[in-house]
Amino acid sequence: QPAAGVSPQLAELYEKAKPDAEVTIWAPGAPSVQWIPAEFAKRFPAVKVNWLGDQQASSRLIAEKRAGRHAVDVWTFSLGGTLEVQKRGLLEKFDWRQYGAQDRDIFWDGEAVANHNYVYAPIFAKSKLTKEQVPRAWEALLDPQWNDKLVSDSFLLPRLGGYLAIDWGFDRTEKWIKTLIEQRKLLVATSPVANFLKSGERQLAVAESVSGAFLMNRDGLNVGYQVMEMVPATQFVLGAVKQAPHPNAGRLLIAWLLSPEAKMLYEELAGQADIRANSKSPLAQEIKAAGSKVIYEDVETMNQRAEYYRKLVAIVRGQG
Amino acid sequence: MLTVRGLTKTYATADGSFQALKGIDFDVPQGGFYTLLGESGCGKSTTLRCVAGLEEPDGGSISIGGHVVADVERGAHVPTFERDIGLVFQSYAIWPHMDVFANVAYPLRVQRPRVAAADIKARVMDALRLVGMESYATRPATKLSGGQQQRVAFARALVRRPKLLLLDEPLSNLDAKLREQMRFELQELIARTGVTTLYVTHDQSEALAMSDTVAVMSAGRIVQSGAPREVYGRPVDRTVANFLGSANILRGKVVDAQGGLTEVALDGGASTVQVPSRAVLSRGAPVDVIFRPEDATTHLDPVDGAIECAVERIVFQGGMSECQLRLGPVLLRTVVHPVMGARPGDRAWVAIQPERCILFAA
Amino acid sequence: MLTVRGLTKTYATADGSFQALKGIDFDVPQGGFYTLLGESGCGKSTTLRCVAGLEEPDGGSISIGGHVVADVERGAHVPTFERDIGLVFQSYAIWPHMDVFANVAYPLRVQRPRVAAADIKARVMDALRLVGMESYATRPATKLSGGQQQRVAFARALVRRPKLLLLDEPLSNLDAKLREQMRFELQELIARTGVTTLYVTHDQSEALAMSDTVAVMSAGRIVQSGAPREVYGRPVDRTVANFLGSANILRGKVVDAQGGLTEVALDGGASTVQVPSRAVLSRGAPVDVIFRPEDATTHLDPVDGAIECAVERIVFQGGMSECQLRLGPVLLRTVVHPVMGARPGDRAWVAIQPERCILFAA
Amino acid sequence: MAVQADQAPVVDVARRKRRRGQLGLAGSIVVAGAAAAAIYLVMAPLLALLATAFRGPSDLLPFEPGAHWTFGNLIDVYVNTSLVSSVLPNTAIFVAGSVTVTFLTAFTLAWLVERTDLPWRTTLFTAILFPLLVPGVVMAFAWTLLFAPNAGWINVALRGVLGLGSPGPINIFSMPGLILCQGIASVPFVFLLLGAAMRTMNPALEEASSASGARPLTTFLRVTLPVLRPGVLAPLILATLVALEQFEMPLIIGFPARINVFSTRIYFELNPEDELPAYGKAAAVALLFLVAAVVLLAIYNNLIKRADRFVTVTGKGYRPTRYPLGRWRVPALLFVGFYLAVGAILPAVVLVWTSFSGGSNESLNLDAYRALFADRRFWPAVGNTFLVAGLSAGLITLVGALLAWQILRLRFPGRALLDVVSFMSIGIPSVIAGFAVMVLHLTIPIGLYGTVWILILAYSYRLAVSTRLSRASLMQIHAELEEASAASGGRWLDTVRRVVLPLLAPSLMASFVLLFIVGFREFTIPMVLQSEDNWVLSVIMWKLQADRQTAQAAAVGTLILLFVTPVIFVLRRQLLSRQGDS
Ligand SMILES: Nc1ncnc2c1ncn2[C@@H]1O[C@H](COP(=O)(O)OP(=O)(O)OP(=O)(O)O)[C@@H](O)[C@H]1O
Ligand SMILES: Nc1ncnc2c1ncn2[C@@H]1O[C@H](COP(=O)(O)OP(=O)(O)OP(=O)(O)O)[C@@H](O)[C@H]1O
Ligand SMILES: [Mg+2]
Ligand SMILES: [Mg+2]
Repeated sequence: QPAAGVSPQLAELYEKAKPDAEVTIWAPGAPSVQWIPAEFAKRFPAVKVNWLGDQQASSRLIAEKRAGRHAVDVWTFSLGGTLEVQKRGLLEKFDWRQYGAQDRDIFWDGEAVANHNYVYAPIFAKSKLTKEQVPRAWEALLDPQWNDKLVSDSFLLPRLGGYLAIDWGFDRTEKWIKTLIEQRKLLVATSPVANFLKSGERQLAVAESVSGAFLMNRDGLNVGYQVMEMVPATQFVLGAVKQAPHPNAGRLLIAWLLSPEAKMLYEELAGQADIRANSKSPLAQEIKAAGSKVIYEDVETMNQRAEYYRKLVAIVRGQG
Repeated sequence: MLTVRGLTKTYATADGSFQALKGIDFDVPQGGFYTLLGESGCGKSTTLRCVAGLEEPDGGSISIGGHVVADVERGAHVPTFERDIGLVFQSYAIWPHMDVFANVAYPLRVQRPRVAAADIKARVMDALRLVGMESYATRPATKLSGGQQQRVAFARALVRRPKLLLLDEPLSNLDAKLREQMRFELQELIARTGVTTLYVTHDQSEALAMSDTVAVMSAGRIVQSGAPREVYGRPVDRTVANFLGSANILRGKVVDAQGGLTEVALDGGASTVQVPSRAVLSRGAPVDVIFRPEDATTHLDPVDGAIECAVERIVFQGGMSECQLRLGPVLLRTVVHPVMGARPGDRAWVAIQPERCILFAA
Repeated sequence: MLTVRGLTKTYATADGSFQALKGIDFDVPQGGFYTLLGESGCGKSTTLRCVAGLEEPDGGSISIGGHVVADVERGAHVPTFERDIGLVFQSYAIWPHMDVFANVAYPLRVQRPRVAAADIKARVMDALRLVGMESYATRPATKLSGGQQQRVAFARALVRRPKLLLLDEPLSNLDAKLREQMRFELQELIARTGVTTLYVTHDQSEALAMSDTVAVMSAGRIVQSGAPREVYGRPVDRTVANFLGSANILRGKVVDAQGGLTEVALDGGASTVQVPSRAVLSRGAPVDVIFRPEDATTHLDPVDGAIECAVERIVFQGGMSECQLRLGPVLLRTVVHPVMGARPGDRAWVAIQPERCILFAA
Repeated sequence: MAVQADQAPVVDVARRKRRRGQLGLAGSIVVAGAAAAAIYLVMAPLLALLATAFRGPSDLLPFEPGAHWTFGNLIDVYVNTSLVSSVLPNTAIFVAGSVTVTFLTAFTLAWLVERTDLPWRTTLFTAILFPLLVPGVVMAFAWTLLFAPNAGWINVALRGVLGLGSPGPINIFSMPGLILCQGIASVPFVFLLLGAAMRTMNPALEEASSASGARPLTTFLRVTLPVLRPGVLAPLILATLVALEQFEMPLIIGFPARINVFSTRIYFELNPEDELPAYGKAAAVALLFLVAAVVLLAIYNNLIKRADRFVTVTGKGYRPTRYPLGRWRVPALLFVGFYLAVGAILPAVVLVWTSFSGGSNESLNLDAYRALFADRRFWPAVGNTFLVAGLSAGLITLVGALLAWQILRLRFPGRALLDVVSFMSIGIPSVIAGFAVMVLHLTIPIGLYGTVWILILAYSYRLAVSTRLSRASLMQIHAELEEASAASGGRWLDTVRRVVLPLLAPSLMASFVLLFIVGFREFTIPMVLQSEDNWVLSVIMWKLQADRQTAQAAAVGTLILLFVTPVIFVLRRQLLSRQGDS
């Protein structure tokens, strides 16, 4: 029996899902999904959740489909990261509105449905810096006082740049990144930036996220994030995979993840909130209060951003 | 027992091909001891390996005990493991990962139909007793001296009681002293088992001492074969003469020839000798007179009919001394008693026993 | 020239330590040819390596040409490269990455003060001529036969004209025939250069044929040294006697002893012999009478004072035959002319030359 | 790799090839099977790779509908990009530098251990091999902690001593830093090879030089080095290939310095972060690598041939004399100690400490291990790791040994080709091997993709390790030992089972253990081929690292060390026992 407080639609889905007994969800990393099995089990004990967190999930999904393996039921990824999967027609169309999705949440005719955001924000080591010392403007990081103090993830930095460039234009953004790297000696790392903050090697991670700070704190680091004057927000979506081994359980999982209850859990347990208009999330309130401008990832700007991104990657890698 | 006919073998080499055997024929009677003797590379091992089946000949046939084991024309080739042979290598080829017993037991253990374990035990111990190694059965093979390894190799080759025993320079890896001792042991052993033996060596004294029949090989052919004394005493050419012991060669011209005796005037005009000769040589023909060191006596005083030379060096060899004498460009070697008091530079007279000389047309 | 005094050397081994040299003393005069002879492991190479400076002795001193090169008490140790020596190994140790010329030129090239290139060239060619390899100068070292490598090794050792030449079993990797040939070549060469030589071998015939002085070693000590004939003819004990050539040993009892002559009744009661002896032995003492095969004659008819035995085997060896005779438990060996018509089982009489026998207390 | 004392020249052994007729049916099947396996394991991935380089567009799988033949990949990679202008020069500097460091260090270490009276040699021998066990990622992580410009322990200490200000004085994130790190990480492998070469050298060659009046340095330069040349150059070329292939160090240490090399370039093409892997481009880059590898291997093969000829037959005079170090003993020990500290001890300490503390100085606890043991991926991964490392090592060892046997002992057409094929495998970087196996099994889906079996297949391309080791010891095994078996009435299978395999056992064991270690810490291939069902420890470690679970990642690293350390003692025994045989 579903736990109390489960909506009748979900209860109905649950009944259908029971014979599936399990469901597999793929995500770009463990943090955004590893909380799900325990919470889901509290409500739908008859269906077990398996998950995989892998940045290369899209190429793997494509490869596995090609090899004739069908192991995945639910896809959750950024909108951009979903593109290749969607292009190959691996996602099933479905009308998610019946489970509370709004029109603006629906992409590609229901092949994907929005559920939370990945909110960019610099992270600082509280042992070295106070929130007041951290500027609220991205360009303020160009100040020489930040020499040898900055670090950034090689994956996130050009992405952040891609969003900023939509507002700033490419040249300004390019100059910003180049100055950071070449003059402020920002350390571009392929290993986790948390290690650098922890060891004291660096004090501030530039291209980071609110959820990143959340997870670092949970892992015992003492860090804070700063909501900047401009807040890039990646859009995470959910989708049902075609030829899924457990289609009903998949639908149940997606429907539940779209529910307000699950969204709250996302924020509480993974630090990932839905910050779009009308969100009741505390983070959304904080951003609103700060008066920051939010740059959302959406289908219209996606190609433009990808082009910026590609150019910036070359700079970050030293190939520019 | 063993019959080899028209055996030929060509190896492909980096630069073309090399004919190692150019037609080998021989027979070894039941219980015979047949030795292939020759210098390095003349094809002794190749012949033996063809008999063992380790090489496939290009031509000719081989039969062991009446069974044809190889016949190129008829395309017959019996693989080694089906030939009824025992084989001993120069390197002994004792398996280092087994003990003495296991080494000797191996031929019985791989035999089909299977031999009962008790039988194996009894026969291995018999074989070890034969070579005097019964107390070493549990010794690891790596802890054996050269001579002991050699004995184990014999035991292993004989334990199956093969029809034919093949030995490829079995003694040449041993020290001089041990070599001599093993030579007798080996001969004893073969006599006791009565096995037919094909023996390969490049050591003439081994060949002479052990064999019933010696076959001298050269460049892929058997040049001469016969009983040791015959081959030693009546070599068919200079090469054989020189290979079997040292030979002194004197140049000369035929003066007269009659009744199987040829009179030769040695160059330098010193003297003439009357030498038995098979071939009839015309007067005035240049010839080589060959005699062995032991067929001449060396005197420090003039002797009738002896050749006068100068002592070049006396090499003390324990039991006897070798006397090297200079005669113009030629260095003669004779055997003298070690007490002979000659010194380098002394005059000496070498008296040849003409009836033991050999004559070849030069 | 070379003086070695009280040389000791202990190796640390896996199970403790092993004293390889237990006090070695000897002198080699200028131009002398001194041979260390002994069975494997007796310490020959260790001695030579100490002289070369490749091992550091634990005790004793070594001087070469009047210069002390090692003196443990005074803590002196001249490294190998500063000793004025030439060294030839059993394994030749020809450098495979150089051609013949470069191998031989090396000792001159590393010499300080530098030797002029033209000089080097001339001296190397001289050295190569000495060993008959002048036409091989540009041949890569890997393309040489064993004998040729040996010659290059000599040329290399001699090109510096060292005071002392050290040779460690230089011939033992060669074929029997080649070994004999190289033995003479080597001797010739050394005689021509007049270099003082320390020679190590376990082959008695090499030692007897080549040396001025032979030192027989055993278990880290020199047991006997002297001229080859002396050591051969007057061994100090049975081991030496047996190591240098084969020796027949007859048991007997002293009957009488006077004037350096001892009368011995041989066991079996057949006969008595009068043997010269250095030691004075009491009447009735058991003794061994030792004589060499060549010091007895074998007759097929009874001979006065000869020992009667049974022919066991005649081993044909070309120049001579070895006759093996059974006398009770003892197997005697004598040398007979190959034409002697004895057959196994025949009676034979061995006449010993008593004055050449040696007596040891049993 | 000791040379047996009997004087059988190597040529002679090699010349004696057994006829196939002696094999019998069973033998022929086994031998042909081994050859087929070798071709499949090595050639199949290579062909897949070749095809991929000429199929486009790049983001499609080579034989996915829509893909076609094209030169586009080659043009993209070689004409329009920074490959020529920055990647190649960087790679050249990186490889040249790190190989030099590796080589000088390994040569010195090998010489000290094999040829001098350095104390505690056996123990040091084992210790020097230790870095072989530490995954590259762990090394890089540890060195970052030690040498990072601001907070690196060593830098902090140095600043304290020298009174300098932050950052510095050492910056690991630089070309010299990268070179040093990679250089040190590759030492054990080269050390093993050089040690073997030095062990087989006849010391009489050096003694002859000494007796010719040459001083030790002259002897070293003019005799030791040239005589060792084939044995030295061969590992040098292998070290070059390894440096070309490694990408953990360039990724973790080189990236922040924005140094792009060949291997990272391939990695990025396959892991582009925002789009699908550019298979075609990756293959196109890999082609250049293959060409370089083939050229180097051709040289290597030549040298090896000469090395075989160079093998100095050691007579009775052979004895392993060792240079007395005398007053150089302490500096020598310091050198070894420094290498061990940087290459083995400090990384291990950092690793273990991180696993207990999570990298902060607060308190040591077992949380990471608890979390790890509770992770549902962990235990299957342990099983998979042992299974994949063990089976692939076994497969390679067996196939490689049979292959080496037939190449040495049989005469048959295509023998040379088989030799080259088996040897080529050294030239295939594991990124490429994994990728090629993936392409192959995506193109011909036979149900292996995503299972552990595909990992076993993919790991098993490293045939050369086994063929080389078996070959070296087969050359020591006189062919007569096998012929004696035939002459005793033994059939081929008897001979192989009772004579050849037991005699090869030490080198088979050494090969198995080496491959087991390589397989255990293998990271690239399982990354490329990972799926739900075939996780191995190294992948888990990487994932935990990527998910910021540093302590847990370190715990995995610690466990890997724990699992493989006993193995290194086996390896040492095998290697040293073969030395003792002579
Ligand atoms: N497998 C082979 N390939 C090419 N040539 C070979 C091969 N085996 C032997 N030969 C050549 O054939 C000739 C005869 O070789 P074989 O081994 O029979 O000589 P041998 O008389 O036994 O000499 P040795 O006394 O040195 O053992 C030699 O010239 C040798 O080089
Ligand atoms: N480096 C070493 N360590 C330990 N023992 C050694 C060493 N070198 C030699 N020995 C031992 O010292 C003894 C004498 O050795 P040496 O090489 O001098 O003998 P040898 O008379 O030259 O023998 P061979 O005729 O076999 O060459 C032998 O028992 C040998 O085992
Ligand atoms: Mg031969
Ligand atoms: Mg010696």
